[in-house]
Amino acid sequence: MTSTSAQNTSAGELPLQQLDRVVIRFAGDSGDGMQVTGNQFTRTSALFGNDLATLPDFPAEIRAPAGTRPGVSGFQLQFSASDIHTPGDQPDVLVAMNPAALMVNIGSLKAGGVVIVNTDAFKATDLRKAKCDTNPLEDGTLDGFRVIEVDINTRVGEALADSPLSNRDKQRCKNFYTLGLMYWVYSRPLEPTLEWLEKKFAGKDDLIEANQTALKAGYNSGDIRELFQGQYEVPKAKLAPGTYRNVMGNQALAIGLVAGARLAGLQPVFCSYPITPASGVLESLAAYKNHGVVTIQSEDEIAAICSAIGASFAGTLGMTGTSGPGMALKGEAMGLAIATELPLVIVDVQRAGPSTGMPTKVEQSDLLSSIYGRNGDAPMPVVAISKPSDAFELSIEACRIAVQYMTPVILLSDNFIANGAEPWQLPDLDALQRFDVEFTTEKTDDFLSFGRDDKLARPWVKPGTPGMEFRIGGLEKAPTSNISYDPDNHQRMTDIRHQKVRNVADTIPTPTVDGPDSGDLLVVGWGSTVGILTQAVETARAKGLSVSRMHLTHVWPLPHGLDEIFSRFDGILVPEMNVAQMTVLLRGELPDHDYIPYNKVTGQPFLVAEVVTEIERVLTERSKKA
Amino acid sequence: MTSTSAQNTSAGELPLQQLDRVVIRFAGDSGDGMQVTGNQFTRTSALFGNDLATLPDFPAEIRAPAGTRPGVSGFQLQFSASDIHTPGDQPDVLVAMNPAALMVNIGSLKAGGVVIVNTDAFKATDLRKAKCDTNPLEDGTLDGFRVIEVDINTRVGEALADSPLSNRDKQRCKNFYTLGLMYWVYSRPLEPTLEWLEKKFAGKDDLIEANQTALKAGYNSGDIRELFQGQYEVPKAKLAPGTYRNVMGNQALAIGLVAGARLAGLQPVFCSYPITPASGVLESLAAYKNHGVVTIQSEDEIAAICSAIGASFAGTLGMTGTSGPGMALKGEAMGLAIATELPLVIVDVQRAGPSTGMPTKVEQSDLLSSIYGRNGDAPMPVVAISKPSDAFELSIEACRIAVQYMTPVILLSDNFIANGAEPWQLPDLDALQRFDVEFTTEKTDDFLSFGRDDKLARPWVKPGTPGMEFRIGGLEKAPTSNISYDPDNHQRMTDIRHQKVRNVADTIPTPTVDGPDSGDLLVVGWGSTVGILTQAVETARAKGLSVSRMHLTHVWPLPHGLDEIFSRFDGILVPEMNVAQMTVLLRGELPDHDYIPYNKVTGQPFLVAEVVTEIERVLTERSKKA
Amino acid sequence: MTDVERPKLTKKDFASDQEVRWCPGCGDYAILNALQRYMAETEADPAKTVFVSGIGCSSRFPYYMNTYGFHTIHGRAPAVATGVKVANPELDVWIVTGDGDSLSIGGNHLAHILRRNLDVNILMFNNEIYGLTKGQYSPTSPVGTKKKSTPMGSIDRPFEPVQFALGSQATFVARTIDQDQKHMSKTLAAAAAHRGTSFIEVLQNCVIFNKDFYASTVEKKVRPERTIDLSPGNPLVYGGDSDKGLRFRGFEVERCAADEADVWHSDTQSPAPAVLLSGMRDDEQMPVPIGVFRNVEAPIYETGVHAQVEDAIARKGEGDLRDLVYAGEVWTVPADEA
Amino acid sequence: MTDVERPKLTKKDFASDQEVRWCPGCGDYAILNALQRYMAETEADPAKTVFVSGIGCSSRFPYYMNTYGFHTIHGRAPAVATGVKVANPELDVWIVTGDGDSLSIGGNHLAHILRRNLDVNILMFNNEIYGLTKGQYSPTSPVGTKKKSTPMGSIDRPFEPVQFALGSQATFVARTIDQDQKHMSKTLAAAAAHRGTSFIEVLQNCVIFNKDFYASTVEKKVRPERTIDLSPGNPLVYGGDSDKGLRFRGFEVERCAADEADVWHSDTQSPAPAVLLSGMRDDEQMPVPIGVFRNVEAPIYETGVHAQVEDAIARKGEGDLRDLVYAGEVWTVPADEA
Ligand SMILES: Cc1ncc(C[n+]2csc(CCOP(=O)(O)OP(=O)(O)O)c2C)c(N)n1
Ligand SMILES: Cc1ncc(C[n+]2csc(CCOP(=O)(O)OP(=O)(O)O)c2C)c(N)n1
Ligand code: SF4
Ligand code: SF4
Ligand SMILES: [Mg+2]
Ligand SMILES: [Mg+2]
Repeated sequence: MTSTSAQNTSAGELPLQQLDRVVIRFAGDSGDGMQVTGNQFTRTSALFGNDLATLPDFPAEIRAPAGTRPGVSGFQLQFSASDIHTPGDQPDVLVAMNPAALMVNIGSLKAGGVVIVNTDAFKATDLRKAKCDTNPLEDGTLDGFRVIEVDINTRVGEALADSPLSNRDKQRCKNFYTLGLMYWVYSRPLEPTLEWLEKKFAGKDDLIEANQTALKAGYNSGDIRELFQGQYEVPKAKLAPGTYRNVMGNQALAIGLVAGARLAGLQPVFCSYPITPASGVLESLAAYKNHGVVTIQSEDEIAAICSAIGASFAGTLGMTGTSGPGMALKGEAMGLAIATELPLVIVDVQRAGPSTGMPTKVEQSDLLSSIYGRNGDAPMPVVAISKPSDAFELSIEACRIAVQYMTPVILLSDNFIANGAEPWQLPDLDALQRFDVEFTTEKTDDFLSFGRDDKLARPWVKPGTPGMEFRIGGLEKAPTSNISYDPDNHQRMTDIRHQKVRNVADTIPTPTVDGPDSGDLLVVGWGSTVGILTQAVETARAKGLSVSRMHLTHVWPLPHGLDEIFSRFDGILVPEMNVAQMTVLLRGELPDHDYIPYNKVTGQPFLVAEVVTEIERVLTERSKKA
Repeated sequence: MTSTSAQNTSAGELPLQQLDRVVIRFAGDSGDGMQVTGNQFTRTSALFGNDLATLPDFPAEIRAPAGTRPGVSGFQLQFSASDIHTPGDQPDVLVAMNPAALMVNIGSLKAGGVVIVNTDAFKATDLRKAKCDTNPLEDGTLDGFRVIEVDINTRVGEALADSPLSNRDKQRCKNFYTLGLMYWVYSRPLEPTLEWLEKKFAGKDDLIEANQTALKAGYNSGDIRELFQGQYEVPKAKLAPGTYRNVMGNQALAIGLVAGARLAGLQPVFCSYPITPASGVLESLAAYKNHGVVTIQSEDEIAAICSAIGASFAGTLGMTGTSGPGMALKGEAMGLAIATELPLVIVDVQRAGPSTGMPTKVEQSDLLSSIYGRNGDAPMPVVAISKPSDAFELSIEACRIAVQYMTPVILLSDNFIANGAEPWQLPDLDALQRFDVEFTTEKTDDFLSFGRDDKLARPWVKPGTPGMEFRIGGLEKAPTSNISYDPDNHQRMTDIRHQKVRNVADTIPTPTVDGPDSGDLLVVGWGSTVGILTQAVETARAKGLSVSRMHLTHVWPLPHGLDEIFSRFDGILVPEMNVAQMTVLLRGELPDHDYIPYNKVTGQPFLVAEVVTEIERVLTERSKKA
Repeated sequence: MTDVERPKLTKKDFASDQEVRWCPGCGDYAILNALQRYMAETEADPAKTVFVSGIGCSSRFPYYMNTYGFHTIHGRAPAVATGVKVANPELDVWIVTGDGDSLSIGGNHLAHILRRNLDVNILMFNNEIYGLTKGQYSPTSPVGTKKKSTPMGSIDRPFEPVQFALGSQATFVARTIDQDQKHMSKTLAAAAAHRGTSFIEVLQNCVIFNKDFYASTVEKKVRPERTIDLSPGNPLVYGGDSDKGLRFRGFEVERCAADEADVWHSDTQSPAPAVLLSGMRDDEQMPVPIGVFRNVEAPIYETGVHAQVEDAIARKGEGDLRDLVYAGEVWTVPADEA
Repeated sequence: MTDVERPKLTKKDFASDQEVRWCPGCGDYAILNALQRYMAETEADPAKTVFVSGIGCSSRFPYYMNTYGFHTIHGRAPAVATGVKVANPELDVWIVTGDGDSLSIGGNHLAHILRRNLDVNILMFNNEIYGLTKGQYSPTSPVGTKKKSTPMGSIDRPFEPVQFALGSQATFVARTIDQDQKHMSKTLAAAAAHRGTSFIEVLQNCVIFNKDFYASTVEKKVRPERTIDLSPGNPLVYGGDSDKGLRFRGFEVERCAADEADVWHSDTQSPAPAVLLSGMRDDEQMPVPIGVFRNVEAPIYETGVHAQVEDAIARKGEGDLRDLVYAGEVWTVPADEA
């Protein structure tokens, strides 16, 4: 077996071979527990000290019938000894628990890669369910790969011969047998998983017993070991010193919101209506009640944002979270938050659209609707998370902007970030900057409910404060907050609403350029493409191309200084998982540059190789032109 | 008294003086019937043969207390002997029925203009209601104007001495007295209004009698005539030969929708939830039942668009109409119409935002949200009406695009168009192009529910058709219309949805350039600014400036040929009643040009003078640069 | 809806080509089965039948019926169906929805279609959970429901779907059970026979996220003792050997011997009796009512809409576009003037 | 809500500086008047009082009260108020809405706040019309209403607001009349006393677009004969000299002599009696009920929400951010390794 780096080193019969990085994909039926298997391998590798990145690939929301292709669930991870940014383009190893899983995934397996199949799952009926006319184990489908056939059902059956479990339940342990096998191949410790099983099934001793037995059986199945011609080892990665944990995007985002509210000195009130893939944020926060978190599961997305607005009006920090279709519904209420100038955090975990689209697939196509998707001139800041490990920091940032500028803020994430996991270097909590809110409690002579501070933010008065009673609403208002239809006042308020949002740029850093600060091409990305773009640009530079990279976390308003930086490059390549939305945004704001949109809208992330090719294409094309 | 053109000709004591154009503003309390007065003057002038344009200025939706400034209702019209495009910047004559009306409007009266005041309405209590500490008739407020004082209440009382009406009802005739007076001054015929009163109050003879008497009394009040130093005449305008009527935007739009459906051979089903200023469309259509029009007043905007989508699914032409906040609510359902590729017309009568904003004021700020205001990549054509008289044609155009491309279409109007009136040269109905829908009733071998014709439109199958049963929805779909999560399919469908909308450009004309087809500056406008921009650019050219003009009716996709035209001008000035939304759109689509945004967001239309000044400013600035 | 020309269709003819995708054991399968059978038995015309749904596991239903179908957006099925039915009253329109789709995000549209009384049938699959989004509590979940988003139990008092429908002026309200095919067909038949909006709550088992939430009432063994079938015109009796009954005492219901049971009427002027019985759901001492709670006649919305159009045409004559365009005062500018 | 420190406030203290803008003669003035008086009499604390409304003439109400106020967006007041009340249960929250705001676009939020039973008061001004948009029929307008958007008369069957509220599990439901200041204060007092969501329908006169739509019932002269005040614990009597009464016969109501009248109970286990009486509204022979239809106790949403937070803290201890961030398996990469 090979890996991107070890490829060159001729893999011999060595008993223990060192690899720099390995990409494994576990694939099976939704019922086969592949997500658990993948998560356990991830966890163990993280604890062991590898750098890693994962990519769960869920089937559509509703379970398809067992054994069918739409029912296939996959989990890919890359773990390595050096630092990596992506789950890898193509797996080195594919574990296929049934024919459907094999057929759906074999296409992406690297040439010469290893495929481990559960031969017990290739009976005629299984093949029929997977719509295979011939048996892929025999019809040449697997030519060019190293196939390792294991009769997993049988072996699990034997291993659990004297377990009291029903046969059905015994077979449920298949995934741990497989995991054990892979643990041996990659010399991983069993302990973390053995312990996890104890916790997981606490009280159900039979289950603990059976799964642990299966895990060990897989680890110890000597005869199969032969087939692998030895064992492999992926040494610890040289991660920056610090304390780490594994984290998924939705979870880090939820924790960040709690931290953000705390740094503002406010209670977080998160109001949401469940929707894939954003539900995880609500569910995480609902478990944090002892941190003073209030969660409301609303009757719909409109009620959710409206309750969050009410909560902010009352002096707590209102928050709401949803995905595409829910965002479309919140537009009118976003306008109300903008008009009343109340702080609010709106989380949008993007998914493939339009309309219901493909709820479990990734896309970045809510960018322009986040900025323009409301009636009237209704500006609001937009912050974009790029990976699970920066979700914490950027959630805090969204809270900061909301309370310092008295404005709603959209926090963009996506399906890839939400369910992806990676090691998170834990922040020094004492070093976090506080931004405590000071409610206005007294009327100075020049007090106005819609007076302005140097940021152009209005004062925040908390209902319950004696003598400060005032009324607000969605109608245009005078500085007193009373209704006003005065033409000049409307112009003034419109200008203030815009300038206030633009002022946010004064408090955000100019993004750094990765690579030479001038050259032929600057790749500008945002959101979850960061890992792929980093690796792609590194690769391109390694090939001697003059290309640098910049990643945007604040997409509205844009940071200061971009104009100057962009002008140092001949062209700006903008790769996105949508139809050129960032390109439109940049052209509108910074018209004096040559932008080249590069778009992929398949519900799947870019591949590093694709991006490298595009960079080469663009540069050769331009050199021709020149 | 003077007018833009007659200004120069020294107005003498001639008994009958000819004027080219006159701008009058009637202003009074909401209860004073100023809208009726204005409409009657408009009607009479139209029938007489003048060209004209009107601008009603309503107070906020809810009546303010009588006599207060917020309660003031105004109606301005310009009528002329030559063709005009606007209601005029500044009135030559102001009719003020009370102090509030005087104070609110005196500021815009042209220097040396005439103000006619009802002195009976300037008692202490009246002044208090209008928040006047001193009496504007005495405190110099009116210096520099020609004031004509008339004790209207008294005179109406005398004129109606022997009418059986109560005094309260008698005073209700004040506006017709005033109208009569203005009719004499501008030598208008009384008949049209006399007849109108007969119809209006049919059965209520006392009311007919009283109002007619008041009208005549005003016309014949000899002593006042003196004050005017003679009578004026505004000859017939040289309008293009043809048949004309007066029409308001909402009405013309409604008629256009009926025509559009008819030309498609479909029944129109208009589903809407009332909202200012769009309600008029629903109300007009509700009266057209004998034309086969079905209207549904839905429980909200979401239900309205969803019912319209259902109606289109069932094989009729679904339509919906709303204004800003309602548009924000329809976003998710628009996505459904895009994903299911059903024809649908969505009318947006824009009003001042954000949020509830100023419902009775004009703005063009829904442009970008019309194009981008939905989750996912969700493209849809957008057509923009520019004046009452083209609402008919463009409503038909929206219907054509919807059925020919199987797509929802947004039809933008605004408050200024919706309630403004102008002469409409009636179209030759027999010359209207039909675009009959052909429903697919049989399955050819290669039939696919989401197959494509040369426009990329899918076939329209009508439920009820035997053997053609199929299922659609908002999830991504294969060409068969079955659910598909296949990555390549999603890319293909995304590309098709975009290309289909872009294809619309193949069937729309490239807008003509008004003025030289190259030069220093091209003024590009869209929507209800057309009249002001036309006159402003004419004026600027008259001053010898190198400026031309183009007006867009199809704002998405943009027509072919713009790039080439724009490249013939050094700069493109884009005046809009929003914050540079069209500028952003143009930069995104046609990046290679130098756009100068010019924006006004006061809830009031541009003034011709303002635009001329801006054109001059831009040109001098650039000549300096050069 | 039947059409003599057509060959008699079988249950299979109502199954679409799309693979059915619900979790093994999901109650939705039984409902799909019952409906396909019902359509065949009643010789429904697939071409004239339209299923409209929102979003949810239950709302995938239309994809599996070989009729016209529209899987719309979350909560909006009644609004879409309103457009379909008004556009073409000939169509036999069925709405399929879930407890979240119809009572959480879609509550208002449900209420409004019920008051308008369009002639459509609504099947609300109530599994007291959000199935598709993987198991959060719904507006029909009992207080204290511990799920992902409510680790300490839900606080909101649930809706009683029957009472919600009655409060929205529903003209037909019934309840049935996914597992009871006979009772379901009977209920479907009653709903189809009713002219106006028919609302049917189907108790449905989500084996993954809310397994057997109602087992204690509808499990075959306990069903006779724990449920009572409201059968209009018949006495309110239940129990394994129909030995138990219910009778009204003022505004309360009490158990009694079968022979003392009151006769059930679903067409009383006031919905009060239906409200009273539907209240028994939470009372362990009392059987859970299934069957027909209410069945009354009222004018139908789409009929009224088209009657007005015809009436207008009858009175003003078929409108010609010219009448609209060349209306009011028109004047002519002769060519020579120009 | 009262606070000994504060000087006694007068009705005028509850009037804001914003000029009141309703048409002369609008019923809204009377309601504003009654509320300002009520606030003064009960020594309400303006600082702790919040009025939340949607959009409509009625919804301008908060601007005229010198308390905290939020004029939100159309139909969403209950959702915004939910956030306000949950964020700070100390606040005395009043929702002001109209028949269109609460039963057309806002029906779902109304239904959900009622089932959740937050401790807030809802005043629904029912003028059976959309006033602000200049007179289209509303979901409470009777069938056949001829207005701008329905020149041939409306077709939809209206909601009965009381039944809608009861169908949404409301714990307090009452009706009063803009013109009857005494009855209104009495009703406001009962609503304020009730713990949980109180829903009050106020019959309100829109003099411009729906003038005197209910004159035949509430005009001073006819009111005694045409209305009956549901006063819990008292017999159902009405009439100029309280000579008429109502009594229940099974699930019907009949008129009777005052001394034969049944006693009204608003706290019965089932809302059936309230449903029955609210049905009399459309019956010329019967008086229109005003007063308290239902008044029962139930757990309060915001109380439950905060109880869970406190409970969690009590059990797990006040959460520290560190517990969240440094949770699960953490590992350390020592500096020397780098
Ligand atoms: C606008 C919108 N909000 C939220 C969702 C996510 N969502 C899909 S189905 C569903 C609830 C489904 O519950 P129910 O209607 O009871 O159907 P079930 O799956 O239980 O059959 C939710 C919240 C969505 N698809 N669209
Ligand atoms: C989203 C939205 N849709 C529609 C409107 C227009 N609108 C404002 S108030 C209203 C109805 C008001 O009726 P009601 O609630 O009965 O209040 P009333 O004016 O009668 O007191 C409507 C349709 C709006 N402002 N916002
Ligand atoms: S999740 Fe529940 S409702 Fe959904 S398909 Fe599975 S079992 Fe059925
Ligand atoms: S329109 Fe009607 S409801 Fe609105 S303020 Fe005027 S009278 Fe009152
Ligand atoms: Mg459900
Ligand atoms: Mg109303």
